[in-house]
Amino acid sequence: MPLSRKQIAWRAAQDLGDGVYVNLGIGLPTLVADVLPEGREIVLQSENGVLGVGPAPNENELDLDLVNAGKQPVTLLKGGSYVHHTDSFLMIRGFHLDLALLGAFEVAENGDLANWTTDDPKFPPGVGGAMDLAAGAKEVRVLVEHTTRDGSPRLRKQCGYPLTAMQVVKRIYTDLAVIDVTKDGFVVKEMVADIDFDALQAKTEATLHKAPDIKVLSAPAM
Amino acid sequence: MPLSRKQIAWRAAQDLGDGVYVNLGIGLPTLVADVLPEGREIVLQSENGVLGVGPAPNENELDLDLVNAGKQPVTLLKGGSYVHHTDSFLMIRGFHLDLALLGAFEVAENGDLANWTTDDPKFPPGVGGAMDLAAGAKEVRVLVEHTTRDGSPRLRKQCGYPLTAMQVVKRIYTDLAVIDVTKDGFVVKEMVADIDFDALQAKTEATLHKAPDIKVLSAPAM
Amino acid sequence: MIDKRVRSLAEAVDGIKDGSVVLAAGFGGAGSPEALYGALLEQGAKDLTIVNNNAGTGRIGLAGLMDAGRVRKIICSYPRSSGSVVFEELYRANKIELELVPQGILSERMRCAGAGLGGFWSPTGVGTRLADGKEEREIDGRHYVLEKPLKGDVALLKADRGDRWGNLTYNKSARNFNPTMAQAASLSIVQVRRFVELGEIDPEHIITPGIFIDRMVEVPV
Amino acid sequence: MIDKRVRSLAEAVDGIKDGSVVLAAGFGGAGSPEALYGALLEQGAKDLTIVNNNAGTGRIGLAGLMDAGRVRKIICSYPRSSGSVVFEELYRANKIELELVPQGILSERMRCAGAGLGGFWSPTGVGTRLADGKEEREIDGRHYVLEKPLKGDVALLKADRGDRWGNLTYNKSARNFNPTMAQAASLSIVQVRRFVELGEIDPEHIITPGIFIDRMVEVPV
Repeated sequence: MPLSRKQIAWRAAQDLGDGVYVNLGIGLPTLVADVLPEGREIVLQSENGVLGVGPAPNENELDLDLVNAGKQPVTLLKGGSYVHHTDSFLMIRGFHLDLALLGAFEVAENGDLANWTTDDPKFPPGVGGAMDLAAGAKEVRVLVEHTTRDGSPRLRKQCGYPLTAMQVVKRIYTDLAVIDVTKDGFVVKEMVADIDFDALQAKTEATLHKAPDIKVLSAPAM
Repeated sequence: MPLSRKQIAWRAAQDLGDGVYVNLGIGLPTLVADVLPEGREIVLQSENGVLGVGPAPNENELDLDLVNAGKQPVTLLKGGSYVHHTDSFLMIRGFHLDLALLGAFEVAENGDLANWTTDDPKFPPGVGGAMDLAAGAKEVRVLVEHTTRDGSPRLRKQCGYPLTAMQVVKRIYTDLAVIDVTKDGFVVKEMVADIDFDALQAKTEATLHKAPDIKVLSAPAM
Repeated sequence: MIDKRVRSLAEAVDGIKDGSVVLAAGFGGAGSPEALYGALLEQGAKDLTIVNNNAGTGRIGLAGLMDAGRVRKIICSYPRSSGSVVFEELYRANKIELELVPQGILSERMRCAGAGLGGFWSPTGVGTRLADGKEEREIDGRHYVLEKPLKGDVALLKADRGDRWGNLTYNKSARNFNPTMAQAASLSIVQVRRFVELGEIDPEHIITPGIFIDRMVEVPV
Repeated sequence: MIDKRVRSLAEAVDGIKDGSVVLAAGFGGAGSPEALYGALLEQGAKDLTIVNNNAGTGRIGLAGLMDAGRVRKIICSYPRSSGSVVFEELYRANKIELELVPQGILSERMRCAGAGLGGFWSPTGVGTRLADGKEEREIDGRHYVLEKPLKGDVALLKADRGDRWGNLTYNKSARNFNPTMAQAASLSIVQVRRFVELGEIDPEHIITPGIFIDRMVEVPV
């Protein structure tokens, strides 16, 4: 069974060590906030100047002056702090975040990332903080469904959509696999049990390499 | 009678309007703080991140964590604030200060300022905040004795000492005169009563022009 | 005596000229000076360039200014928020110009203007379409593009508390673009939830020192 | 659990390598981490580059490091403070290298490094000897010189209060270079007057968020 979106988020969350500073991109990565491992202090940063983002507020806690990058109301963890936008992006661009977990339209085997525009002529383009995050976090990982709704591969030899940043993605979490981006290309570290390697390759444009210690990708029901 | 150093400071202080933001350079300009006109709110900025510098502390107020750019203990006015060094120089460099009152070794008739080094081989050079202030305040005025101790003019055709900034000085307060720096050169706006214009010219290297409304420069005994 | 308080919204936005570059603070509703946007609509200035993270939502505030034909150009990072209907209509009809800037660069370019610098070398967007036409350079083995300062004629801001000197505090993430925009505009106008006495804000807690503020109006929302 | 507190000065400065660029905070005595300077002398690292506004006074602190022959180079704005006797001796004997940087540019260059930028165009020092050898360019009618980022291997800092996440406040003008140096070094070490419980500092009042801090030691002076 492919992982659900929440399970992809769960799998990515397992790799977050105690004490890491992380920015969660809009969309699929935002779900990571709901499945953080217990017993670890993980500090979520939001582009709009919140360091230490906590869970959604209950009715009594609701303050519309406290939102995340997706403009959803949030809370602040004990130990959290506020900075202005310029300082927030100093954190982001200056390699102060250990990790940016981002969504993607496509990732290329050299680590190129395309996640800001599909050039749909019906809509104006929007970039938000994606290019700053991709350029400035210590490490960039992507959460993405392995293929598009119509089955086209999102893990490609080269990105077809306009790039967000060149050669930045180091790890990809999909509904089918966990894949590292190495200088030799995509290396499959984990894959779900009910698909074989050739079938995974068929859903991927770029060549996949099998990690010597490849493991089964599984997640609890959620 | 030439003005005393304190009287030069007093004269410069008379031109500070209500509500101006001013940085006082080390040395002669620092004396301005002691002779500010009554009844005006004048906000003194200090390079080390103090906006709204107040008078020297009494014994009970003394806190060695609160000093000015000369590292003398000061106090903070009601309404004052603290910023870090980078923000302090953002204020200085970004044309947020109405005025910088600086000391000088020499000023040239085109407004060039030399106030950071005399190239004395016995001492290492030091620049401090002088170049930032000269480049970034809305207006730069200089407080300086008209000649050196041995009688050499400090108001020159060209500066002999290394420059701090080019073409920035707009007004000069000396012990003998108040002089504006215009596109036509030095224009004497005020001069002390007991010297004639030719004598003033003799103490000045660059040509002096007489303002049509030239006034007597005088200051109260202090 | 320094007193930057004015008594009405009309007085606050008085004199804003046609063709102004307006730095418009806020991120979503947080820190967004809606009352000043409304007052600017009343005031009538047109041919404006608006700098904001987004491009307005609904038909009021920034969207109201656009809907009334007052906005020639938007400089923003993300004009696609749900509800940006007015902008999308104008964009499709080629009736508004869009300059898309990465969010951190938008903020850094305003800081650059506020700090009196001529530009900076940025790693953001290198190798992407948003670097097209920008000068590129390798410095110590990394590639950068040249970004220019972005200065405002006017900044419209929202703060929590303010005293007559213009010292400000903000509430939580409503801080966002406000402190930087205050530094980057020739005329900085702020709507403040609550005026307080001079000295009531601990000097250690002031986020925007009054030197960056020109006019303040009390709007208790 | 995040806990950046260490129990001793020796632990705080452990591992600082020979040849390090050390960002040394403080302006005069205010905000100057004297205990860390002493600990660094004990620790023994040599061939250091020190970045500070001045060049030490007396024979302790930064001057003590210089006096013990540990400092190869000083990057500062004003090495001529009264009492900079050790530096002057070494300078006259050609035993120390001096890079003189205007005070605001010193700070801005560190911020530039902390912000991940490649450099900036500065109006400060144009046409002066301190612009010698720097690339110059006219932008929109004004002249600028190119300034490069100044990154530290280590920052030695002093704060007032700090919690186990590394969130800091400062006292009055002791803030000075501390927040920027914290952002510009790979390893930021702070001596804190008083450790407080997590949550005790109001999040609105935190000046340096913990993300910029690596190690903290309590020194109640």
